[in-house]
Amino acid sequence: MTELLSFEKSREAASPPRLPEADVEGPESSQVLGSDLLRKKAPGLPQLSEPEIMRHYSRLASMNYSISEQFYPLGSCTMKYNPVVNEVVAALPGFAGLHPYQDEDTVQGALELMWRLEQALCAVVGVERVTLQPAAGAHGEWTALRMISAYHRSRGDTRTEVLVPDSAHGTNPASAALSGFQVVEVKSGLDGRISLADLESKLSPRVAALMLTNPNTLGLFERQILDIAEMVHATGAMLYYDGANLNAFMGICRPGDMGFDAVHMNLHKTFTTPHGGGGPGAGPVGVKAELIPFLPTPTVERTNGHLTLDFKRPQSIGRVRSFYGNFGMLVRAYAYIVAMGGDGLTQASRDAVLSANYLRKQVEDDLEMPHEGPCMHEFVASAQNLAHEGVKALDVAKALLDRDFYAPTIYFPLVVPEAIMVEPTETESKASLDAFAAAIKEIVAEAKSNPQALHDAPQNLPVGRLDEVAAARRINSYLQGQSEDPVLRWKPAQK
Amino acid sequence: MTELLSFEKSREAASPPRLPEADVEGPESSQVLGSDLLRKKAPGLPQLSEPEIMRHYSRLASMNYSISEQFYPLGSCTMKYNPVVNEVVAALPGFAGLHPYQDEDTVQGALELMWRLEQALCAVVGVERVTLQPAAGAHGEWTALRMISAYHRSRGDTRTEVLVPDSAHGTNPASAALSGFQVVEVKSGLDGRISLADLESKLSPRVAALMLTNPNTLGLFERQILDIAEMVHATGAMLYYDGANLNAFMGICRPGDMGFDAVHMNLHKTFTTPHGGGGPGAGPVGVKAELIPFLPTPTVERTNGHLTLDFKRPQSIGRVRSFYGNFGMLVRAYAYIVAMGGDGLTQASRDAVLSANYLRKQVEDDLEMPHEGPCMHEFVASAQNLAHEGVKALDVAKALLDRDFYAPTIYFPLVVPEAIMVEPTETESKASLDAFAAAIKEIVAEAKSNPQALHDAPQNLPVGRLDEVAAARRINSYLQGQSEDPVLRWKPAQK
Amino acid sequence: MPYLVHSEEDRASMLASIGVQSMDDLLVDIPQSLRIGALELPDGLSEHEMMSQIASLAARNRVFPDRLTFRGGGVYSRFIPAAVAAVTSKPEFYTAYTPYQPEASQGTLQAIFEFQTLIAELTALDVANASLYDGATAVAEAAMMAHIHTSRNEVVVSGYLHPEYVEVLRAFSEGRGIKVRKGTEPGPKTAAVIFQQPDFLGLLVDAKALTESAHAAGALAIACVDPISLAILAPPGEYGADIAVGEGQQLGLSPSYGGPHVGFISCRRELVRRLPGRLVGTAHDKQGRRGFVLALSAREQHIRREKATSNICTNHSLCALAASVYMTYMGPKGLRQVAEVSFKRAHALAQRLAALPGWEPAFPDRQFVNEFPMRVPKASAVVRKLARKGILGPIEVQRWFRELKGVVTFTCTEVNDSRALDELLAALEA
Amino acid sequence: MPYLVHSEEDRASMLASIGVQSMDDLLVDIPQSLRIGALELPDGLSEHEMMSQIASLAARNRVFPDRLTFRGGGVYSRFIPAAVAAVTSKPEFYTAYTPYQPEASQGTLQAIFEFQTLIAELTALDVANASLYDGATAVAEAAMMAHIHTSRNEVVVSGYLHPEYVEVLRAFSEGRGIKVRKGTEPGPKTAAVIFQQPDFLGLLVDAKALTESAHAAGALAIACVDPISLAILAPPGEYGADIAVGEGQQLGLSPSYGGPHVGFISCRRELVRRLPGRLVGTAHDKQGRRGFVLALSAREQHIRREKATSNICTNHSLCALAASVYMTYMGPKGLRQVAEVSFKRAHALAQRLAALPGWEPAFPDRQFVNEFPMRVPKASAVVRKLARKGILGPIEVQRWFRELKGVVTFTCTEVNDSRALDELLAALEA
Ligand SMILES: Cc1ncc(COP(=O)(O)O)c(C=O)c1O
Ligand SMILES: Cc1ncc(COP(=O)(O)O)c(C=O)c1O
Repeated sequence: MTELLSFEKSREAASPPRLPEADVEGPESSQVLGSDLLRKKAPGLPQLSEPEIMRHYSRLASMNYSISEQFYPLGSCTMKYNPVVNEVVAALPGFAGLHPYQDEDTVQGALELMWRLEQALCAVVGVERVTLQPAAGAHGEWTALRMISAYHRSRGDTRTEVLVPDSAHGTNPASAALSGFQVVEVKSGLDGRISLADLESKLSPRVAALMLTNPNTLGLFERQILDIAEMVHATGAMLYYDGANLNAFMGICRPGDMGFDAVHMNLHKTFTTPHGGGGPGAGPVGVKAELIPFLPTPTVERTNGHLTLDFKRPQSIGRVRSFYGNFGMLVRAYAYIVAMGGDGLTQASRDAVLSANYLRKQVEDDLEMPHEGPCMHEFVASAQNLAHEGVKALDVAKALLDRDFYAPTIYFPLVVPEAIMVEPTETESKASLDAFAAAIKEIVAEAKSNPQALHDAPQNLPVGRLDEVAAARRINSYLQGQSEDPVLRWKPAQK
Repeated sequence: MTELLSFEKSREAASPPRLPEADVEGPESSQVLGSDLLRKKAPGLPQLSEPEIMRHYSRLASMNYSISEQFYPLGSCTMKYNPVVNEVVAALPGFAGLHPYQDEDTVQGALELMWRLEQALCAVVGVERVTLQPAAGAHGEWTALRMISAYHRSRGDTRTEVLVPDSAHGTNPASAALSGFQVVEVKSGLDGRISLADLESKLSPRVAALMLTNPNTLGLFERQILDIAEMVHATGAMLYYDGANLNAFMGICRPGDMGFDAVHMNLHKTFTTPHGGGGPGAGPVGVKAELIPFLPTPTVERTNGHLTLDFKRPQSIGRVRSFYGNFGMLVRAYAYIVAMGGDGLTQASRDAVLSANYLRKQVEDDLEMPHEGPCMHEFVASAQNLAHEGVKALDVAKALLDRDFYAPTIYFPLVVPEAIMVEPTETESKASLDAFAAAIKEIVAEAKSNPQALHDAPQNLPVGRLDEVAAARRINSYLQGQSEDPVLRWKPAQK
Repeated sequence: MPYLVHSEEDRASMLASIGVQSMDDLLVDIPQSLRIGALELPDGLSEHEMMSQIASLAARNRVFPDRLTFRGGGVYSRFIPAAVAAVTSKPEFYTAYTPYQPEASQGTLQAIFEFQTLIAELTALDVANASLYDGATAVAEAAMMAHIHTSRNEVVVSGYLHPEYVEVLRAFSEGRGIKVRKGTEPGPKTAAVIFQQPDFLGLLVDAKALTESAHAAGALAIACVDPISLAILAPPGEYGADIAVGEGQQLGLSPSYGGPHVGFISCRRELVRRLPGRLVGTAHDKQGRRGFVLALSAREQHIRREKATSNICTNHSLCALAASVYMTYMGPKGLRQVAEVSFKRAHALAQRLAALPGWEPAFPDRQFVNEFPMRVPKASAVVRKLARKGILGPIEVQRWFRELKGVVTFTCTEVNDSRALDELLAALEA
Repeated sequence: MPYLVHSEEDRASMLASIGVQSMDDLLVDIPQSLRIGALELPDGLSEHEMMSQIASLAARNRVFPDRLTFRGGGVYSRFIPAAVAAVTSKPEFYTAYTPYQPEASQGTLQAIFEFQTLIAELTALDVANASLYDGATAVAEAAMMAHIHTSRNEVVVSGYLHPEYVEVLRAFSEGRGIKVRKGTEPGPKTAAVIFQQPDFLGLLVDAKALTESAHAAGALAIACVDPISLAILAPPGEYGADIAVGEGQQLGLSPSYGGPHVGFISCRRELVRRLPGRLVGTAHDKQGRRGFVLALSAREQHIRREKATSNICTNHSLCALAASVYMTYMGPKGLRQVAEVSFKRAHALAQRLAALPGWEPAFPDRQFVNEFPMRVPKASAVVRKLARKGILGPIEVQRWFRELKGVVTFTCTEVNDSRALDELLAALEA
């Protein structure tokens, strides 16, 4: 089943929705505004009735895999159950109906929630303050690096480099570059951990910070994190924590205690705010004392029960977005934390680690395990053992789709060839882990018996494997003016 | 994809949901109640976690066809678009949070809504009062017949028979029987309308009422309805209108004007309250003056702006259910009526008739059309023309499922062999009617080329054609004590 | 216009392909004398205006917070997990029809099958149906079953059965010419003894004794039960009742001014063929895959017509779905905790109320679960006073039972937290 | 515990099949010195208690009714069709991740593709992306595009661009060493001229002239636009702007104290390779069926790493979906009506306000759409007075612009019905 585009179903003559009339004496825009201010050609929005629109989106929805219906072991993304009650909480008129420019006295509840959330996040990661402004993890990374560079500058210390491990997520180097740093890559050792020797060699007074996630993207805990911190701090650089993997050890240990100076958290991963098919999320950043002066404005302050927004922060890096953050997501994350409590969050991380190791065990004879366990909340396998059958990680992924599982993250981290990165999370039952393991066995067997079947997967989905190369070619010819089909949008045939 | 039963996924050791503690001093039930009052064996409810439960029901939902995703041309059921805003309206705390025993002064808004809805329904069907109490159409039929028999009794006139056309829905005779009447069947003529001759012959002073739907279940308007009314009234009997087909002529004509004395309406058909996979619905009954004294209690009364519930109705048939009806559904129906308005409802019926005749035209060469058109809001075709290929209405239905359409009503009305009863409703686009017609053509072609393919349908659904005969056999042997598998419920294997 | 799909162009082209000039050509069968100019209704409104108009009606109602609601009488304030609405608001469930095409309705069918099993387990009887309209009609349908099964023409109603259930029972019985008698002693004409456990006042009856006396007279025993109380109380199956019925509102449904809620019914194996309404059973396809279908339809109106066990067609599936989600969320332990918390709080409250000057238990020697009757001075004044304090107080049962002058019933559940009890007492003492 | 799945039994059996004694064996890599006893957080709560706790926080906020909200400044009260939430609340949409596996994500991908087309149509430019965080970061990302495209190091901000957008632009620019200059005259170093239409005060600027002067200086023209105004106003594509950006909150998203909302960005064909974030395009499978995929990812961080056009990964897809449903519901005619009704009411209101003693338009010779600045006596007192009457009054812009002492901006939309205007005036005259 595929679905036409709304534009393809549109009919000129379709009647518009009933909408309120002005019911006041007033001019039409055309009576007031000069013709060069006025739009000449109406925008080509589709013209459909409400029943058609709802049918359209309902059918589109049914073409998605999602946590609600499928196991979604997308490594590094912590696709855990999104509590349905959190959607109810965020929709409370007392939250959803607030204008960001209401006077502080009329939003004390909202500010209190933000303040409590900040306290809770401080407790989980071991920092002193948290800004809730960043809209996502990458935004948080960049915000933290802005603070770090402001910190160094404030000490008359100009540092130009940021160290990033070769196993790091792409947003790390990108965020570093976007805040004006040169990115220097640090190699991983054979054990999948960062190579201290290489780190040593890259450290210098030019280095502003080392960006690290722990457990790293291989799902391995950086055993020598304390030595690393010492080395980094010794050169006057700061240690930055990419919180994408925080789900591994809530209540077990804390980045702050490891020596991290700045920490971003993905509320849309660890704290169950739904990912929405690509956002919105929230990427709060926690900092140690030295960085507090540089936090974005405003911060939420609480003095004997009364809450205020503090805009007067002379050393602040300023604003990283409008208003105060993705408030609706903050509400959901806070609801999750209150429901789970300290005891629940701790058990969640323990179960996440347990599930990852259990699943790793179930498939360790079927796929290559480039690194020794135990792993933390996720593990990275490799499909290289299927290479001589010509089967790649991509084929395994598509074959999983056919078996009603979403696919793990593949080809990341880059340090593992044919990487298959599996993060089960604590909210998948043993039964569902066993079913996934069984599917892997079946696929690996098929790789030997009938590899072509895997190249032809998926078969059970609305479309088969899509030719992205051809698509790229068509886009190029459009961008080079050799074609009028933008590929990146719909255009009426006649045009 | 199929899904295990919640019971089959249950695990003894699963931890129960967090729930409030009593936090008061008080006894346990076991400390107060005698052992023969206490339950011995805990009920075998499943033990699952919230994520498992949500996954379970999400997967079940995806196994359903529904108006939201499929064309659902189920004849006689008026499966039209269910406005999403009505779900929001019904969930307003000001409605959903009301206790039925609140004092009248605290529910004036609810009573006002019921009163306005009653007025609106009176206007649509042309009666003087309406009771909103019945929970569904059949309930409304029975309620009306109770009133009719009370009416006759009040005039010292004991009548024992109710006339029901052979084309009537099964609930008609069942409702008549349930209110103590003998059911006498009236034949349809060759033109698909009720035979006046046969009616004449069945009418007598014993007859309490004739139950009729118009357009009848063949989708044909009873042209001689006025003569019929006269004949029926002449014998002192009453004329009852089964409102399942009301969607055919809102704003065009009214049952009250046709001479019907009592009218039930299916708010879950004509007035878009969702059918919920089998209810809840609402089956209000409208009546002419003579029947008003017999309305169920309470009625809603309005005296200069103040609303009250009137329980003192000496001649009332009493209560037909607890409280005041399916209030939540009444709210939805009222919201629909307000949004549509008189103009909208009229256009809705006109479009419903237009769509039915259009679709009928598209398929008239592919299926047999036992009766001449034009039809009203639905039409009944027959698959008899496929008989010599051994293809039945059932096969056509299943083949439609495979093509992503829900099936029309089949084998009803009983007067048409291999009946295929199609009701497109006004909320399906021309494009979707054309797609359905194309599917019918394809299926009819396949009936000729490859009938077996149709017998094997459906292929694209979670399960293939299910063997109901074998199921019935298994149920029988359980009921006769020859087996311990109830078939009608799950039982743990060991038991 | 809202919810309409065809454009004027579409209409024209459709008329053209039908081969007629105008809509009138399609309406020829309707006598001109019947045609009306227009409906006597206002024109439609935009969604925004409709919403504000209806929201203003909602605003004219007074909603008492759950925690301060101590009124029951058949409809109760309970904690409803968000999971319930998250499931019932799925369009795949709520916009489907009765599952006539099983292969395309497995979601609904399996959900109903699970509901039937849950109710059978809860009542400890063999088989339950797919749902009925409400508790009142469930009682009446059960009486019809007994009437047909025993071919006797009288049912005996024992004790304080919900007065509205009795009214509905009478309305149903009249049609079938069945006599409804209040009392405890079944006779040779008695088809069934009907009792409620706990009864309308919240009092516990001797279900076992009532069941035995019914059986002794060759009558059936019909128990009308509170589903949550069954986590604590002996279920009908344990004391030998033949049919269990009840109102399922407490299983995840909002009060909603009395509906839609859901009736349930279950019975012993011998009576299954007499059950009204839908039944779902398992079936298998050619490949041996298990699926679910509507079963035993030979009992039903669409096949049996006037000989059907009942006229019910549309039932309350979606409410049954809500109840299934609720029961599955709770599980046996959760349901028990909800029942015990309510029990404990109600007994704590009863004790504190009994200490008020002039207040006393109306039936001191009777047991209850979480709803109980008190005899109080100036009942009406008490209720009005509480309302002024924002509390939905007890029910004055005198409205139905003249003999119970000054008696009111209080209800306590897991939503009435201890502070709420304090507020109630404070309001009464003030 | 809520949301956890494993039973103690499950845990034991899983540890056993892993072949370890206890969880500690799985945590060996974590130095003992780092282990913490427990989190310094309270234990968890039941859903019921959590809900009441958080609902009590919500209750500590004051919500002004939409119809009495005359405050804008970048976030507006508008009618949101129920269809929007009905779509975005579908778990298949909101619990999916970024569509890395296209075949199992066609719903999300097609929806984004439609969003890209809708924005391109609305702004009359060639290509739009899948969304950005908000209007402010969209402005900043556009500036980065211009910086890279022109390899120039300055952006000129003309007129009253939203002050918070300017702050964000500065924060972004600092990182890249770009100078942000307020003014109108682009110079040889200028990468782009950025203007807002209508601007923060609601005033219309001469977008055409600004665009031409930018181009004359070899700079790009970046227009920050109000999406609903584009039903009336000339879109960036019509006056030759190179990049259009804006905030999409008005397209079906609730104010929600400032977020999540959605930023949009579109540009001319020549700049497409510079676009930040996700882009969805069409592709085909072996059978030639059309599908949708993430396209041009070579621009993005996961491939390009430090050389990426932006660091954005997670964007605001679900908000973009809401906007798509909104725009599709409205269609060109509906969107135009919403804009015209707002225009008419705002102009009617402006006239009535100007008649108040001491009140006058702050910029009498400037045009506006539905937000406008007035110079009023005792601005703060006016706002407080309105709040007492339950009205969310205008914004005092002096907070950001010292030169605008006593100037407040009012907003009017289709939700401020004529009675609401009367109530506002009555409150002011009182
Ligand atoms: C390790 C890591 N770092 C950073 C990010 C970026 O987070 P976001 O997508 O919220 O910007 C991700 C997200 O996939 C990640 O997995
Ligand atoms: C013609 C007709 N009459 C009566 C009914 C019974 O209505 P309900 O299912 O609401 O009881 C129906 C429902 O299918 C019907 O189609």
